[in-house]
Amino acid sequence: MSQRDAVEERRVSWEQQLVQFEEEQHVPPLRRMLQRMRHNKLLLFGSATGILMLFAGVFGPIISGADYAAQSFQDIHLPPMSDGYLLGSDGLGRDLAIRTFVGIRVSLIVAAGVTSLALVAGVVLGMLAGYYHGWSDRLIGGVVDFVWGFPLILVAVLFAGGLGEGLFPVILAVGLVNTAAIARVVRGEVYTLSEREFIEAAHAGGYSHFRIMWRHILPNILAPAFVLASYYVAVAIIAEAALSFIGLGAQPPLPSLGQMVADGRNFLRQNHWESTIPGIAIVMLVLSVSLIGDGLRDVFDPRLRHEAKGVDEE
Amino acid sequence: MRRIAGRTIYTLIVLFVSSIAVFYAIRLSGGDAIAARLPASATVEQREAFRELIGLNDPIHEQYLNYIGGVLSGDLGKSLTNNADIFDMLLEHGLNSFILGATAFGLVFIIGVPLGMLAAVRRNSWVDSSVMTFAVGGMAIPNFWLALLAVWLFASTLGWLPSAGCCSPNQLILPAIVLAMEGIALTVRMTRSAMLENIEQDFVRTLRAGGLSEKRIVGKHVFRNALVPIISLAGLRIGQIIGYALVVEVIFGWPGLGQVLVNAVLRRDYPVAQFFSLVLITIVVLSNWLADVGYTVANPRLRKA
Amino acid sequence: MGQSWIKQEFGQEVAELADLYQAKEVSRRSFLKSLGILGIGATSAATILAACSPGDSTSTTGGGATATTGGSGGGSMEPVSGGTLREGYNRDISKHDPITTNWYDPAFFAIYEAIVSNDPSGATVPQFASDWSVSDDGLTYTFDVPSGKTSHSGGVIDAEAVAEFYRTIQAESFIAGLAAPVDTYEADGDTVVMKMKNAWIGALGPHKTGYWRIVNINTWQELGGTDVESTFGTESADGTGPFTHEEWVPGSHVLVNKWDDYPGSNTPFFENDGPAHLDSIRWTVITEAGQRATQIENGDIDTLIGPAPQDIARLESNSDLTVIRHPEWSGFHLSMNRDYDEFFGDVLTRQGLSHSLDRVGMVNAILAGNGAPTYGPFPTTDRNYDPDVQNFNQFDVDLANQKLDEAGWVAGDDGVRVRDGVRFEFDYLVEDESVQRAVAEAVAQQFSVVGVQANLNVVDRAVAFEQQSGAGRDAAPMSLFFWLWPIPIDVLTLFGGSQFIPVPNFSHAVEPRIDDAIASWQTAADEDQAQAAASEFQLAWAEQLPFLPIMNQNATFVHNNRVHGWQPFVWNLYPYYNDTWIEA
Amino acid sequence: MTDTAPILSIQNLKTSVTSGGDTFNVVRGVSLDLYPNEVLCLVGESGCGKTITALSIMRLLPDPPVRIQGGSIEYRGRDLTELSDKEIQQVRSSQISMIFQDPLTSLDPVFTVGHVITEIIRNHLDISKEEARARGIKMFAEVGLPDPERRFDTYPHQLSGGMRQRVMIALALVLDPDILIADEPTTALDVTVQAQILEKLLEEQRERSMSMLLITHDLAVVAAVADRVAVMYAGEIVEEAPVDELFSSPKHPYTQGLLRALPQVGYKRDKLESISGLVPPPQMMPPGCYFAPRCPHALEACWDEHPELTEKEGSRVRCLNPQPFVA
Repeated sequence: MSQRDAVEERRVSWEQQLVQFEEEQHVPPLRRMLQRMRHNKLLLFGSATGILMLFAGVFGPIISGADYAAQSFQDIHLPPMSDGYLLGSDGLGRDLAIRTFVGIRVSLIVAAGVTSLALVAGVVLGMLAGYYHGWSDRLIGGVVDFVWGFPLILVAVLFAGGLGEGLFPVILAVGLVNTAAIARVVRGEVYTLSEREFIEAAHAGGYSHFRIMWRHILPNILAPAFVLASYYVAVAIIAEAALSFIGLGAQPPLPSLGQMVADGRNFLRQNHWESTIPGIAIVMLVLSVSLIGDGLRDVFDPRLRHEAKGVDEE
Repeated sequence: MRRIAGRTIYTLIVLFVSSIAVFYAIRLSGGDAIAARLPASATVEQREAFRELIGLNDPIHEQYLNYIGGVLSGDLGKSLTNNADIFDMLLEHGLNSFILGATAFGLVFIIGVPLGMLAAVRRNSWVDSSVMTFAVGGMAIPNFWLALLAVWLFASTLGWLPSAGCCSPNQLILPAIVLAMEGIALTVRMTRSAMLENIEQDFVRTLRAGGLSEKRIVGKHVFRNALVPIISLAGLRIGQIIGYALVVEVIFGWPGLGQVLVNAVLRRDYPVAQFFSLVLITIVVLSNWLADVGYTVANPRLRKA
Repeated sequence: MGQSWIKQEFGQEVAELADLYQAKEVSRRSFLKSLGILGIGATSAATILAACSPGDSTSTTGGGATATTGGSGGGSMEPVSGGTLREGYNRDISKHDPITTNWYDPAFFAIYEAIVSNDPSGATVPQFASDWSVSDDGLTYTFDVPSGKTSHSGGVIDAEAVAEFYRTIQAESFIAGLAAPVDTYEADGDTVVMKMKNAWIGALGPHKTGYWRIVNINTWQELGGTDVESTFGTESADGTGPFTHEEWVPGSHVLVNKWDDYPGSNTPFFENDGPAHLDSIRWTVITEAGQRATQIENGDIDTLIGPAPQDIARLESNSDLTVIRHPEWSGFHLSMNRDYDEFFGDVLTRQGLSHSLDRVGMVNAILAGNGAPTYGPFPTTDRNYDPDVQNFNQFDVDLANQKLDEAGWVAGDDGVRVRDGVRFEFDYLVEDESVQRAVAEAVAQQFSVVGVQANLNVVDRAVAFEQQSGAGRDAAPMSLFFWLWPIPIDVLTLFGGSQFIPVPNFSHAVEPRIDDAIASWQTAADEDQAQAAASEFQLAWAEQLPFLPIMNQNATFVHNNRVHGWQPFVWNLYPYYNDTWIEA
Repeated sequence: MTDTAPILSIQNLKTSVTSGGDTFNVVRGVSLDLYPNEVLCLVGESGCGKTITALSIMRLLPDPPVRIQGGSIEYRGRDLTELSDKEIQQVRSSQISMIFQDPLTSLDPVFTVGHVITEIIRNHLDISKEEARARGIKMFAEVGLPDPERRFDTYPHQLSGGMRQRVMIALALVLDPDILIADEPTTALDVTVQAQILEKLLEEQRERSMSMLLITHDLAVVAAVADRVAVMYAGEIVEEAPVDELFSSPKHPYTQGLLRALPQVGYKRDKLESISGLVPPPQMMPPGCYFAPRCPHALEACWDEHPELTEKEGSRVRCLNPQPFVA
């Protein structure tokens, strides 16, 4: 074998080694994401809690089969683990477990309603404002800034005033505030996006505004919008609880967690679980959702790390 | 300058729109101030006279114009429930709210910033984990529940602090901490991540190359840079505290603006409810504006050369 | 029960009788009659009566809270002057104008005096008047009002001023109907002469309430009278009581200060016949139920009216505190708007609904046992309470279903009853307050058991009143309310009388039997007639059910043992503050 | 020049990076001497370890993940790698200074430039604020900052890129160090400004009789300013020579490749040549010569034996089979 061939052979075999190494190092994006998810302990913890709560909210009422309004004056203020009352009973002898499950369900429904409302409206408004600049930006931006800076409770009280009590005005009020929050971020994203080359290219290509927004801008802002939305689920849950605590929101006998905390507060000294169990449920819901939000942001969009860290800062 | 002028005009527009929104919402919420003022069996004539007196019979836009005209000319009117002068009420309850709010606001930064710095400096240690657990927990606990737990633990069970009332320092502690909690948690998180973000900046290397001690670099330069977002968003904390005060003041029986507003709404005491809502909104809008200014002040990059 | 001192003092026979009375086996009237037969004098009879009012569980530690002496506990201690009494209060503060207020709160007992009042035995004693008498025909009452007395502002309050005040009530007060049989008030020298349209045994009752507490009518007129812009009772007040109005902030607190020129009271059971011991009294509204008990335990307040029921047992076990409990003159009632004829028009349906309610269960669950079920309109404490109402409205789900079946209601597919194509489903209004909401939720659930769907509509107070008080079908189909007034029959005539539709007869109920009973009551000249009228009123109510009675709660008062001479008792709604002092 | 003792002597420096659980060297035994008054250029592609080497000298490595694993850095009889944090802080700026690539991000945005220079001066010298200020202004004037009195109280964002880099130079030189390390000081600047800054750096170097280690990838700069050049590849020095020698007669095939890739005024070439292949990943170094996979002259021995740096015609070169340079 000549020197040249020998060297060539070494080179080829080296390059094969390199390729093999690269292959070992290379992980498909989806796998990498899953890997990152698996390594993110907070995300795992949050998801586990979240699944538990989701299960409790969706299947809890079905499995236990009891009626959340059924009362028994013989079985009032029972502590958890009492016979037939897994989590005890309240002052009217109603099963706290089933009421907590239904309360979780109400929280989840409100959170889902609020978030889908906020996500759709926020993305559309933010996109319009960020894309068109000019007066529509100033108008939408002004309204958004206005709503966003408002104390949520004040908005909800005013809404309940106009629309009456119940879940609907709560969803609307919280949804409005969260819409503003999402629209703000989306507007910022679209601002930067619309100066990027491919958008300019699209303009040059004579595409319609709608097509540009729909095909080019929307896909690029969905990820940050979803990550952000996961934060606002937490905000929505807390807001619903706070509002039902002060008597807005779900009307009795439909239980909601905030309402249960409020009812139980007069028994804290004697039967604290009537308030602490729904309270813990709220904390677990919020915690799981915010950990999931934190985790998703780290996994999908590390760039958002600093923007979304304070939920309502940016 | 233009930025500030624009912001001022914007603020005025917001206030104007808010005043309309508040005016209509409170009127739309049903109920009647008559219940608060007249005996249960007041005659139809008496009720009519009362409506006439407080202008409830005028078209609503006229009522609004009359009202806003009064406010602009300095006549805030009187409470429908007890004839109290609304300006006097504002002074008295405003002071209480100020005491509570300012304390909570102070706590947010006095506790939040050092804790956040500590977590950043001791990154990935047990100190960091504990502080961050506290911060995550602090954001997840709704303040109304925290208030109940605080009363239960510190007032009812341990008896260390009064459960409610105004306005001794002892009575201030619980509501102020509860009011501040979420702000503290957010500030801890923000401070920590801002510190960590800045500690990796190029300028830190320059300062190190300049021979400055690590303590000085982190304690002065990194901290000062990390403060930019914290200070600039301080205004938003004010708005947040005001929102929460509506609930916290009621639970702790603290006679501030929030409690008065809630009472006034319940009684349909229109002049009080309207004016106090507007006051709170004004403070929120001003503090948002302050956040803007704060951003400029804290961040020399935004100051025009 | 079986109070040993009665046995000691009056013998076995009286003690047994007292037990029977307390167990509601005999009526008050027959009890008093029997006492008379046994030769017990009126004063002693009153003492016995007070001590063993049915269901009356009186003070738990102080024992003698309803005894006739004014002092409490340590009689050997000398009262100390000065200090502020900090009193917690469970309800919002009413306007301090007896004539135009909706209800009245404890400050009325500090700022104002009534012409006569109840003593701890329930007997009528003079207060602002130095003495009083009634003519044999029962048509003329004479109150002695010696000259020389003034109000806080220095205005002369002589017989003429009092008479003028009473005439103003007749003309202006919404609640004047409580004393409808009164014809005229005239001053005659140093006396006020009250002429009746007819003899009426209940004539003095209203005059002991807060609404008839004496006001300097000149000040009242000057400050605006009935004008809605009047500042009387809000910015200032002018009465003759030992304390003067200082500050009034609804939803928050009331402050009164000692009136240094108070000439002393004519009321015999007060030990202090000069100005008050206390410098001032501050009532704080504590809306958070759990906070009330905590605050008196922590020493943030000295006295408390209305702790949350579930906290009472704990307060009783606290050796620093004394708890005083007795049935309250009040009750939870459910209106059934008759203009929703399809639901509440027939008596069978109303009775069916009533039998579905487990009143005892609700007393135990919601009031933690601190109360009593009511089967008729009156609380059991009432002088004219007729135990026969217990024959009605007992909890019996089968009977409830049977009555509803009989009324033509048929169970629908989803369990809700239907009649003539009308589903038995309606809005049920309740004020947003924790106990009321609990009662409403409990009631609605019990209705659902018998196939009736009541949809709760929880609203705040301003809205509740508006939606309760509408005419016809503008008023809510059903609403829960809690009333608090010290002379039940007179108050309930307003709720049940057909001329008070729609307010406060929120049920819009026209019941001839009840109207007739009211008429007999207001013309009852002696105890027998009064009892007959009251019994008929109660039985008619219990059977016809213009409203569904539910229960009444105990009036509960707590004081720190450093507080002396603060004595709430069953006959008056609130304590007087003349004798109250606080250990230094 | 080689007669005098080096002022800074790096011996067998190894610096590692930890990533994803693996630790691997990125500087693999660099030995380098810096002599008084000379300008030494360290040249190489990005990622070859030249900046890490410079940061190692200053002990400014971001630790973790980057850490000195072995070797010594001798300065005035002391081994810098052994110094305590406090001691190295004393050395920084007063004896060895460094300026960085991006003058915008390298300056603290929330303090005025005057504040920072004052702070650095007073950190090392016990003088009053006023004296420090005077000295700072003087320094600003010296580095050619126009209107230094006024500039003293401005924030970095108010200055142009060139002015910022002058400020950086002022910060680095104000304490009169023996050695200045400049890491790509002109890369982020406009072309017109680049020359001015280089000019200024050289001027200062000459006036102060200090040594300068200039890190760059730009051979044009090297040709203009260097006394001596060291070429780095894959974490080690592959060739070291006086500047003229290097440009006229590069010995290492990598250096030759670099020079071939250089567009030269006056020459007209058919095409600009580039070095084929890629730098191997740091975890996967070839067993012999690191450059072997890309080397046009590689022998089979090059795959087996790692060459040492050896003297050859006034240069030191790390190659088993050096070939004459053909442009």
